Amino acid sequence: MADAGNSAAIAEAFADGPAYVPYLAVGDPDYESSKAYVEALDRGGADIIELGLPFSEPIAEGSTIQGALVRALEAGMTPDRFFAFAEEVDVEAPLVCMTYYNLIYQYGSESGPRPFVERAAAAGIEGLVVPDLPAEEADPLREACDEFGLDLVFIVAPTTVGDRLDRIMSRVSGYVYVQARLGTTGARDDVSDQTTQSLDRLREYDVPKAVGFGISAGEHAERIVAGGADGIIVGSALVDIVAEGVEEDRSTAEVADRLEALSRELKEGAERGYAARAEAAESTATEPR
Amino acid sequence: MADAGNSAAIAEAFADGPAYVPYLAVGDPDYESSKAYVEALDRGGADIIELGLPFSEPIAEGSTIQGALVRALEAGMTPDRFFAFAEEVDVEAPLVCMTYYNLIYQYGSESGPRPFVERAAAAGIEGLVVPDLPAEEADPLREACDEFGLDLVFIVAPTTVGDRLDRIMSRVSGYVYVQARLGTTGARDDVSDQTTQSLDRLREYDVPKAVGFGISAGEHAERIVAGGADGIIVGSALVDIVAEGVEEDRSTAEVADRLEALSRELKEGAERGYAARAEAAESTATEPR
Amino acid sequence: MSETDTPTTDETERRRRPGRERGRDDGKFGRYGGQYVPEALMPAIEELTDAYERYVLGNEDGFIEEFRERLADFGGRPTPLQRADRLSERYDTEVFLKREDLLHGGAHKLNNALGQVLLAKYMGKERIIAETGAGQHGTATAMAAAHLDMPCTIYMGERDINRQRPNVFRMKLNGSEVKPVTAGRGTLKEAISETMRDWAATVEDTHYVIGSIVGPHPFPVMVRDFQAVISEEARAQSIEKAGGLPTDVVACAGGGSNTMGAFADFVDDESVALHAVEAGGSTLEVDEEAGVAPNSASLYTGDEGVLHGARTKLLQDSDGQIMESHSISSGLDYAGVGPELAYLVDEGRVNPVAVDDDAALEGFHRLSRTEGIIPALETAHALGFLEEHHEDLGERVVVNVSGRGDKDLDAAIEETDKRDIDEAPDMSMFTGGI
Amino acid sequence: MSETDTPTTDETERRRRPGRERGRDDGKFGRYGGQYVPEALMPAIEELTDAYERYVLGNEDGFIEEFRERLADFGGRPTPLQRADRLSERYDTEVFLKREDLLHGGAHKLNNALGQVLLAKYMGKERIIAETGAGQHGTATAMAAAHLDMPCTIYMGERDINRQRPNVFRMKLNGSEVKPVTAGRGTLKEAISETMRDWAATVEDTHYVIGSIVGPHPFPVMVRDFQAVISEEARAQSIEKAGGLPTDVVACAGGGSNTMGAFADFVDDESVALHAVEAGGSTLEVDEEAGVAPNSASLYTGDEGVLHGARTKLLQDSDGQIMESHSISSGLDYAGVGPELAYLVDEGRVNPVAVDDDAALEGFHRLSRTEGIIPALETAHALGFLEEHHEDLGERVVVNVSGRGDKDLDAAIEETDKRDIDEAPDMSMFTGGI
Ligand SMILES: Cc1ncc(COP(=O)(O)O)c(C=O)c1O
Ligand SMILES: Cc1ncc(COP(=O)(O)O)c(C=O)c1O
Repeated sequence: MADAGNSAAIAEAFADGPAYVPYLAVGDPDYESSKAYVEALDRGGADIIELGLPFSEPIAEGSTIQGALVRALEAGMTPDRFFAFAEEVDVEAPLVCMTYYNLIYQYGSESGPRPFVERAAAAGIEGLVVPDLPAEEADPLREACDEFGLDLVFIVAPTTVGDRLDRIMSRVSGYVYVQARLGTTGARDDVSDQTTQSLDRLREYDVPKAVGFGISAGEHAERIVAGGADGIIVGSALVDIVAEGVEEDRSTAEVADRLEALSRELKEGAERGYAARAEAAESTATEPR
Repeated sequence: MADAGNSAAIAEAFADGPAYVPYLAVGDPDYESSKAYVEALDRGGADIIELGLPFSEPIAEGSTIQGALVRALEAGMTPDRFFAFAEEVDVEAPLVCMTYYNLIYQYGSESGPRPFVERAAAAGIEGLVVPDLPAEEADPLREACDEFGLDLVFIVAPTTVGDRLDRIMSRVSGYVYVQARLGTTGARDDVSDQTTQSLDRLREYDVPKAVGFGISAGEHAERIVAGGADGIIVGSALVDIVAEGVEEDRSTAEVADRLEALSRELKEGAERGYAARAEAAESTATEPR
Repeated sequence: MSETDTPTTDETERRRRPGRERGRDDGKFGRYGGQYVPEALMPAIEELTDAYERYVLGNEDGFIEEFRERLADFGGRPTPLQRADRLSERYDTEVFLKREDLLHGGAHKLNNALGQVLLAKYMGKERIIAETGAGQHGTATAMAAAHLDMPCTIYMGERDINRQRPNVFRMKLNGSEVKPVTAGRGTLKEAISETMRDWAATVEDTHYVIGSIVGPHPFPVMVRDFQAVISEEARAQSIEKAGGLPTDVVACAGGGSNTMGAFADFVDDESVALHAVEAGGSTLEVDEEAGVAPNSASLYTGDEGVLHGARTKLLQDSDGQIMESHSISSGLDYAGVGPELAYLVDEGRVNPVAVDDDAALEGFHRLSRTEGIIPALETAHALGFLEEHHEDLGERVVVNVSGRGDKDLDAAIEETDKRDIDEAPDMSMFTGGI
Repeated sequence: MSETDTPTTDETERRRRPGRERGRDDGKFGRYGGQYVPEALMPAIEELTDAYERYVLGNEDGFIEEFRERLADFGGRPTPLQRADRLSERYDTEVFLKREDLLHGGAHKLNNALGQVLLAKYMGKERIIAETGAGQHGTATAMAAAHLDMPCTIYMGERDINRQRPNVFRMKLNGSEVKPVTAGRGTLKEAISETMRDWAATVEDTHYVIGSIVGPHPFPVMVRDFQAVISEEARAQSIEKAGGLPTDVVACAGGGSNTMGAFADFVDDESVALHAVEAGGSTLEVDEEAGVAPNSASLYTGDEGVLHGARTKLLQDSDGQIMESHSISSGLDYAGVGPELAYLVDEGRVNPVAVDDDAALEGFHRLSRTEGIIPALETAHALGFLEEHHEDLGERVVVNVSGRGDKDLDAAIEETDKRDIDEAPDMSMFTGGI
């Protein structure tokens, strides 16, 4: 699996055991706190960290993440400050930038995605997720990523099948972001059947599968990984902690602690799920029928 | 001239000298004051008194008289109270009822104008003026008037010429109401050329010509009678005094005095005009050239 | 265009049938009609009668062609005859809507206003006056006057002005002067008197555009003839679309102009039942003492009398004083009705019906919700009739949608708030008005 | 009917000319267009593309006939092409008005809403959603949904809801649910995101009716094809009425649906100049710092970028963040524009122009006063262009009157109050609103 991508660090993250992939919007609610929060994720066991670069029209996000992006924008987040953040933040996990295509396209003086990717690479970003960029329009970005050694992650939905799935999977690298259910991001309490079906559908593709959308607790993480996921992506549940911190006027340290704690719970859940899966696989292997 | 009509008293009013024909709305602002006011007109020299029986939609009236009719209606005036008023009021001048056709048409149980005219005659009314009844529609009322000995007065406008004039003049009795100008009732300050032309046009018809609409002072009256009118009809200028009395909260006696005074002025003006005309006629007669 | 063009010869013939000729010669509809106006207005009325005969009946100088062309291009005619799918299903009969709500200005009123302002131009008049109550006729007249470049003054009661500010603004935007009438209660009645007063003083250069088939001859026939385009189109459309004449035509009636407009071309088709739906208000009982009829059902409950220049059916007390009428819809709130309708009701040709405020409001919500057309509250009475009487109707019913309801949103909120109406939306955010 | 019926063969042929085919196959207009949407929406968009090709292009199951019939009967098509006598005189050129203001609902928006709701029905969808800013697209969609008996939810920013209560009430009367969007500033942008969010979760049974020629393929071509009826009629009417093609076609442009609707059938007529008039707002200068463009002239001043699913011209800062746009008319107040217009501007086929708030407001008053038509403030920009550029135009100019101004009375009062406008009426009684 690991050699499917450009980024060794990302491949590494999936190499032994499930990857816990948390997401936060950079600059939410301000630059410094945001740094503390991202570092807390790292301490909490993140294998990869997705950093949201806020765009003014985040059509793919649920209201939780939309709120985070608005806060970050209002606090002055820009692509350049984002890159500075990536350079400054003190974490071990590889960083993936999640943003919308217009910001990538407009960056720098030259038109097209290349300047953005070049700068991202320089800032130590290992991969990109662009929720409004379809595979059909992705070739220029794909090329730039290959040139600068970044992975390009795509999202597949429960409804992504047949040709579309092939088209996406032929362009993906690093990992595929498996959308757990229809709808946009937002923390929910159950685990969807759609997830299982998606994972089944993706079995034949040789790239790590990270499931996201709606994961909010260790137990969910466990079930999803037990169901076959190579990693879990968690956004809204973490952003909720930041939002609550703003509302309740909590200290940065307290919010960071909570983020770290939830991260630990999720990571442990994922590991439990992984262990369960391994066990099940072993028992099937030893007791064939 | 005098034998053109049904009512001897009306004929009499024009018999020697110009007729001063004042108008008030009956019941304005209340039954008792109204009686005092009408009696004041009589004392002031009225030769005929036009009593307005208020109708809810007085389309031919200016805003002054419209106001009077609204006050009278609000104080409870009805056709039956109107007739009672005519019976009770203590005046020498003959009474003419001015009202709209719907009230005449609806009166009594039998449909048509006859019951109204019968009742009017019983109350001592000598004539009727119905501003919204055209000559073409007047035959039933004309018949009833003839049956009960009332005159039926018609209004001719400055624009009434040719066939229309003939049609009206063939139905008129008592006197013809010469509208001094276009527009509806309301006191004005000048004397219109249209008046002179109307009087010229009417010269050939053998019925007294009373000019109304806008006469407000003795001097006007004088000029109009000098110009050939057999009488003057004054409404708004008198109603203004009543309205002012209401506004200024004057006593009934004071308002009555003012009505009497203006009446006297108008009557004297008319007489001066008559004298001037007689003089002019004499001088033309004695100095033919 | 095809609807009005195709049956041209037919139409010319139809325009000579008794129903279309009625009243044209002498302004009489049996005992009703006439010219009960002050003598000062007679010359104007005679001049207008003459002009009506020459231009409207005689098509002198191509008046009719110009009128039709302007109605098409400026007004948006023909208006569709639309099958109402869900009402048809609900009542198990074919229901068609004649869409006068799509006419420029949002109601049938423009048919008449444009005709009269154009006629005034042919007559060489230089100024237009009109009265208005709720403002529908005033806005239609102001539009027509702007279109034809005629100065225009609209009289409107002061109280109505305060209740209908958007319409006042629309008239002013179109360049009309809106003169407040402060006399009396400051409503339609007083505005009519004031307009007559203006006309009496200015007849020579001014035309008074009356807003319905009321008033002295030639207004009732002339307004009917201008509005008859509704039934001319509807008749041809019904034949073309539905394969035959309607069994029933339903229209609301205030003064009755959309009513006679929708009926005119069917009057001689004896198989077609004609239903004039009046405002039943809150009740048909009257309060003689206060001179108030809490309805405006003059055809259904009124007596013969003379009002605003014509003999017709009226709401009046036993003395003959005109009663104050009432309706949820200001356009139906009038104590009289066109003399032609009074006649046709006496003859048994037109079926007069009263629909009360509640049923009208339900009709308003029903059409809005099920057909995507928000009707005027006036029109809503015709829809209330459909709900109450559909079992008595034939298999092909045409309802005249005389106007759109945008003007009535405030009234609808206020009135819906007082009632419990199934088909109304959740009104909570609108309590207290828009 | 005759206008659309007569040139049928021509029309079929014209619908195959390059200008009409553009974008149909792959959703690309040169570098513009595309499908920049979250993967979850892709199946819906592919399903819609397929349905568009089958029903709209292929006329499967007689979709086109039903669409045209409903547009005629329910919508009131054809709308007239009216000669504007006084504007023609003023500018010494023939000015014709394409009267989309007469369409049911009062704007061109219904052409598209009815087409899409009908298509959703053909696709077997059971639910309609739409976003709305000022409420024009929302009311059109609510009407179409009621007419076709489809449950409908409209997303609207909370702030817009409070500014546009009459439109909210109209949608509710038509049975639609209006869902307030509280995120962000509570305006159109947030409503679009929220509607996309709903769609992403409900694609299987729900169709999202986009309100202009924006968004991912197939929306830009599909909305254009539904709106193209404007130019199909106008072209035939101009030939019939004025004896030839227009020299110029003028339309305002927000997203650009009335614009492409008015242009579509003329794009291949090289002699016809096409003018897209954008809102110049208070100035064309932008405030980079605040991320605010006090205009919405994305064609005239914008740069290429990706917004709401398509690559097009945008108002954005140097980072690529979308700017807040501004205009006196809420319907033009959008930072993007249809990709097809962006392409046609780059090709030099369409002339982009900006008209500022002042000139638009003057245009609003001018048309109201001189022609008796109160235009939407959006349309008023096209009229402002006429005043400023009439000397550069040919002898036969068609202006698309995209909507009526009844919805804008409050805004007109507020904005007129701040200025000194010759053609405005005395506003004293309206200060402070209606
Ligand atoms: C929409 C509408 N329908 C009906 C009427 C009633 O008038 P008429 O009975 O003359 O058609 C009005 C009057 O304003 C109206 O606006
Ligand atoms: C009357 C009118 N014209 C124009 C527009 C602008 O939209 P578009 O550019 O898509 O035609 C709107 C939008 O609401 C509108 O209501």
